[in-house]
Amino acid sequence: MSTPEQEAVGRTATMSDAMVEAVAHEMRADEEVFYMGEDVADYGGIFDSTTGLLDEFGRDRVMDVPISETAYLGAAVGAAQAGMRPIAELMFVDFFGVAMDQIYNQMAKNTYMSGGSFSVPMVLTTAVGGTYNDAAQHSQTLYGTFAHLPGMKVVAPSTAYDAKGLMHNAIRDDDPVVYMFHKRLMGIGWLPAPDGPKTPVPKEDYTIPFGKADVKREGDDVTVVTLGLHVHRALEAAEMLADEGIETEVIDLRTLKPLDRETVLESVRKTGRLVVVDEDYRSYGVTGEIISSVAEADLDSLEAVERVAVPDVPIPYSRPMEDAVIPGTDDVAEAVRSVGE
Amino acid sequence: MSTPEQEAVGRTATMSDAMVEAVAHEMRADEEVFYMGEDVADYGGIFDSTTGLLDEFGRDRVMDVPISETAYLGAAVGAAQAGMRPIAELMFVDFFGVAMDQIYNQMAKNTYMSGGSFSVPMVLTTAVGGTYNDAAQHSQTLYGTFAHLPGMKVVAPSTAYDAKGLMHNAIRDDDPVVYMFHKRLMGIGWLPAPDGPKTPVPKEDYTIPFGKADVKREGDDVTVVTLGLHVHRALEAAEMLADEGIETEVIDLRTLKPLDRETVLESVRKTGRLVVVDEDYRSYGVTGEIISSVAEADLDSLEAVERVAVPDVPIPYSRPMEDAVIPGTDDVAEAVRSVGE
Amino acid sequence: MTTASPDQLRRMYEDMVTARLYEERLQDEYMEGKRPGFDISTGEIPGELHLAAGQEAAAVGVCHHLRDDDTVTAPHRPHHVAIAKRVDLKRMTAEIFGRETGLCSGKGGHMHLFDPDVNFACSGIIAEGCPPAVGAGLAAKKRNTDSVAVAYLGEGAIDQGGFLESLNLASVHDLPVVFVVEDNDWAISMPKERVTRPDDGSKRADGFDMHGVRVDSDDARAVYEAGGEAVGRARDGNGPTLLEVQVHRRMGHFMGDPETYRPEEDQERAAARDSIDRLAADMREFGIDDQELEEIRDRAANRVDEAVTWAKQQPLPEPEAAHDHAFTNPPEGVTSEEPEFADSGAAAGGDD
Amino acid sequence: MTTASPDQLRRMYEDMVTARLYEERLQDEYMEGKRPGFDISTGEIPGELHLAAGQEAAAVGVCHHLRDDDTVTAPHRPHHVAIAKRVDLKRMTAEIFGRETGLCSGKGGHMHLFDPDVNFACSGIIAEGCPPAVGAGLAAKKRNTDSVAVAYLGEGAIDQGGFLESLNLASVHDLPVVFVVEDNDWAISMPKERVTRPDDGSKRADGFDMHGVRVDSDDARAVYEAGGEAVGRARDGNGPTLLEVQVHRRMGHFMGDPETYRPEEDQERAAARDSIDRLAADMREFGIDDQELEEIRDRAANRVDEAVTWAKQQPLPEPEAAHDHAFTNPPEGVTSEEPEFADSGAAAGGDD
Ligand SMILES: Cc1ncc(C[n+]2csc(CCOP(=O)(O)OP(=O)(O)O)c2C)c(N)n1
Ligand SMILES: Cc1ncc(C[n+]2csc(CCOP(=O)(O)OP(=O)(O)O)c2C)c(N)n1
Ligand SMILES: [Mg+2]
Ligand SMILES: [Mg+2]
Repeated sequence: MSTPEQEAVGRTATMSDAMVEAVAHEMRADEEVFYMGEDVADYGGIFDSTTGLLDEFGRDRVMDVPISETAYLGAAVGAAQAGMRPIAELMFVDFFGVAMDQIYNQMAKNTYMSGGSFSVPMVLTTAVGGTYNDAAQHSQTLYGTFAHLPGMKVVAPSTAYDAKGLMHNAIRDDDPVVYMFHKRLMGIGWLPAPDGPKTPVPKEDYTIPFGKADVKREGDDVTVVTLGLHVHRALEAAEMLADEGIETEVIDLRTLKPLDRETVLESVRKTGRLVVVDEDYRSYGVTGEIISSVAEADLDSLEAVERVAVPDVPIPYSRPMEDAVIPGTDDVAEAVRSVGE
Repeated sequence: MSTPEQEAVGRTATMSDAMVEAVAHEMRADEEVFYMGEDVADYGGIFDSTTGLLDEFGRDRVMDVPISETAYLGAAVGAAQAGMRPIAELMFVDFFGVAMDQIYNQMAKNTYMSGGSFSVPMVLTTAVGGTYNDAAQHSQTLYGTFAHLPGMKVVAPSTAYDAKGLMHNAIRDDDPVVYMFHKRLMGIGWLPAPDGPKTPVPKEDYTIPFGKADVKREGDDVTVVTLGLHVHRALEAAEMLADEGIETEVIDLRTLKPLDRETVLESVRKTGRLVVVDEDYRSYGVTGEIISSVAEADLDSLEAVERVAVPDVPIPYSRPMEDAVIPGTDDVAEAVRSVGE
Repeated sequence: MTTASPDQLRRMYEDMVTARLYEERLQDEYMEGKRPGFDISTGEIPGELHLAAGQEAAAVGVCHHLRDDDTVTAPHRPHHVAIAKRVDLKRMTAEIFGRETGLCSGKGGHMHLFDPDVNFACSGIIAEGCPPAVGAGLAAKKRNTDSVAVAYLGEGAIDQGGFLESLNLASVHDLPVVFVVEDNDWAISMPKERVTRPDDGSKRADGFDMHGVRVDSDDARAVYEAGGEAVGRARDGNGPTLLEVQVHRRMGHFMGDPETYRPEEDQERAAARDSIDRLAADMREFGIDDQELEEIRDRAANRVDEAVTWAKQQPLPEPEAAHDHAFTNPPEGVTSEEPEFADSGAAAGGDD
Repeated sequence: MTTASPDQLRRMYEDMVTARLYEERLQDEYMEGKRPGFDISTGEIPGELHLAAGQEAAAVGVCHHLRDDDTVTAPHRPHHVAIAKRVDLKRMTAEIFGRETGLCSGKGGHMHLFDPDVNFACSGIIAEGCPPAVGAGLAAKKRNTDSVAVAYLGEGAIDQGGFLESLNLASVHDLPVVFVVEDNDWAISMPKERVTRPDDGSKRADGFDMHGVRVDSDDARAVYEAGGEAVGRARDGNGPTLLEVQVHRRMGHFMGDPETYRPEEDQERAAARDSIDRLAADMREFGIDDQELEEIRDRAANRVDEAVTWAKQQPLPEPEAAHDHAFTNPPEGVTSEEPEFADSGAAAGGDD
């Protein structure tokens, strides 16, 4: 049974379907768009990022590549500089270390170093996040790591609707975009998603601009700023808190670079209380950036702040410990209560 | 002509001399300590990090290595896990991307992932910083990048005295330490250092603990928190400001992991005004961490904050532009004045 | 030539059967609680699980030449190698079940098994176990011991920079290192020929002036011979070897892998080429009878059952334990005190 | 076999002389204002400076087979290659002097020269120009054009993962790529044999089932022949080549390098083996007389002087220009508007 809103839009879709739809649309529209990555052809992407693309577009445009991230991400840079529009997948963001020079010293810097005479119109897609016990080398988000380094636009959608519009923008953009999709949100059969990410999604193409945070829930008491999976945990916490009489505003950053400081500031000016929730490591990361941005812009607006993030340890394997380090709905609720006091 | 204090200590030394002295001392004391890196043998380190070591210790213990950062930094991890105590040099921190997996998925995580059954007693030395027009791929500090990721201790000395004591601690520590030395502070013949880093240095060995910031100058009006080269720029600014009647407290973090939040907080409780100065990129980095740490711990203590850092662009080559992006003494002074208003 | 003695055949057979039964048991345990509808984040065994059924020959054929003081690094598919290297099976199993008494106190898990007693370590990042193995070899050379180091990797990993750089570093220093490539024809869904040239991975050695050899059949005795030569060369100070071994992937890449990309004939072919059956047949030729084989299998089954039973009785870690073990020493290092002459003025930043 | 015609000899000679004079002139300009006491951060030319005097043969021998639509990536020592690839010399020089009208508006500098008109790019990170060159080759193949891509690197770079991975990727797809290793015997202070095995770097190709060839003498004509074969192979769709060329480093690794690590005999040997003299001698055999050689040299000298003079007249960039060019499009991408149906409820996060 669908709601009237869904009727208006046509249907709902998982985040993975929405992403693939955008990619397929762009591949149809422009022969220069192609996808490369490990297991993106017959497998359809370990996290369903390329389901069905091989069938429609063939091996030349949906390319399995050697386990040589430096070589193939660098090849994407080279192809992009030649004017093609590659989408290249790094299977887990945790593998960035084998290819970070191509990502960061070439992909991200060549436009600047060339004084704008070269463009690098590529999208680097990569899976992020934990919650399924994949341990220290396969569970990180590394949001802060990528957002810290200039030259890349950094996108991290939390719903199918956003995922599609941001993917269209990413592919059409002449700049390198790092598109971080959270495994837990994709709607993969073997990794059930929460309810939130599956949203109504228009069939036609549309672009969502980077750098516009989305107020996923309005509230007057406390501002929660977050992204990715934790948008849904924050929304869940907000429901609980509403029963306690605390009205939480939940801001989904949607992109880390550019960062929409304005929307955050506006909300804090209203609520005075700021909680930042992040699935990345606590220190020198997203939480610090959001809080200090507000402090720098309007210190007086801030009455209380709190950050909720992964404490500064690698992600442990065993479930009780992983659950302890990745912020849960309860952790968010508790932080909101504590700043609300 | 030496001051009475220098007499007490014996002599002054450059930062490079102080570092090499510590390394040589540890190599004499423990046969398991060895140094590996590109151009560390006959050349003595491009930035004078190993001057004279080859002569004393020979090629087996002062090893030139192939331009294979993944292989040799990973070999250091393996040798460390076997109980040796390698010091491995990454010539410029900007090259981290060719070896980040060894640095971060192995060196930094193996202790944790093994539940403490393995230790990785190695020091990763690396040169950081700009101010000599080496452009986007050779001028970064990347303080925030390294400090964000758990499992590594991160050291960035600003004086010869600190450099020596921190190096002794780094080599003796059973944990992986990233030791970031600023090229401009080393006292290299072809890259003149400011006056500050050359300090009295005791001849004997001594250890400075990680996680203790050093108040390099006391003052009641404004707290400036910084590290590396910018300690000296802040001290210079403080001299200027003293003439204007503003007394600046200059805190040298000395290490980013662990981070001495306590000393910063104490100072801000006194001054109420906080300026953070960083040679790394502004967003999602050191400045955000320091400000939000204070905001989180004691929001009321904060009356004004400002951050001074590299705007979020790669480091440009040409001098006027590099000078524009790397914070200068004037930029620090201006920020101090602006929070002092 | 190191031909395997009948006793060595017995030992190999026992470890291979142990590894096979272990993987089959883990498969059952893993699936339990994940159904219906396979949810990877539920069940007794957390996370991903990469099983090595069909790859046992490559493990025993090399590791049975090793001593405890020799180092082995294994990749994401490590159990058979761990068993052949004599990693503590109970504590390894407890680790895989995420228990407090596991090898890594529950912090590492199946892709990150560490056993200092037998110098065994893993990494889940393709080929990145190679450089640390080279480092272990380097340490042996510096200390003038005759320990050797072995790095295991899959055929898909030979395109990765970390492996290729390691070949040069080991070669230029004549280090006691053996690289063992387990060629199971597949890197997840990607057949070898789609992503790698040449077909024979041991040819990579040619570009590094290094010994390279491929064992072209999934035969424990043949691997034992080639492994003996490679380990012997390393132990005697005659440098590294790249050894590729044909093995067969009998299961999916990881548990839950639908293998829809894999032709049925290929799956059948792999199933038909069982190195354990082959070894058993050879043993019979050496006069080892069915009863003895049966006894070995029983012993192996008991050992597996004991380990799993023990592991499942172990407690889960406390949530707060997540905060331990980021470092061996305290965060501040070997001292928490400023040095004494800190007040002498030396610490104050000099004379400017 | 592609033997160089007399006209081709003239063209090579002219570019080689241009490159040599260019480096010598830059050396003077660079040192000016840095003395006394060589301070790298002063003087008209900022930053590090890696000059390629003695390596000209490797540049012209390959690049003279290239068209503007062919791609070249060069490493930290790029000038001779840029000249042979017809990069705009004036704007390149202005870039090296950090001027606003430089190729990269002063943002790139001598290690990061980019000229889209002739598809030329650099990277100062060892071997990391290789993957983008492979990508240019891949683009050519996908577009079914006959463009080729050439990646230059030093002999010290052949131990780096980025190069080695590129060999496999180019080989497995038969891409139109030529890897040119300039073997000048030194990687800064490290002699080849200390860090790399084997001695002949073109042997790396053997491990990747790829053509490998070494030109064992610093001879432009020989490089031209080998380069012609390699570029021709690529252009005709017959796959990649690894070409190593013996060259000689006549100067320090970078300006200011004391070369105390380098035996004097080695410096003398390099100085004595001048590929420009060798080519001139060959040209005389083809009947090209001294006067013509002189004319070519004059032309080259004029061109260098013109470029440097022009460059030094160019304005420095404004400090604020540092904030431009991080992106080609605006930060928000191709749109700054939320899509229209954003208010339909679809944007609100679904039905939960
Ligand atoms: C650097 C890196 N890239 C990708 C992966 C994801 N990954 C895990 S296993 C695997 C396939 C490995 O194939 P192979 O080396 O043949 O080993 P096998 O799984 O067949 O044993 C891939 C691509 C990874 N772990 N690390
Ligand atoms: C990944 C990386 N490691 C180290 C360096 C520092 N570096 C610059 S040039 C150089 C030596 C290069 O030697 P070679 O490849 O032979 O080129 P040559 O300088 O002789 O032309 C080194 C080590 C670098 N730029 N990048
Ligand atoms: Mg495989
Ligand atoms: Mg060289």
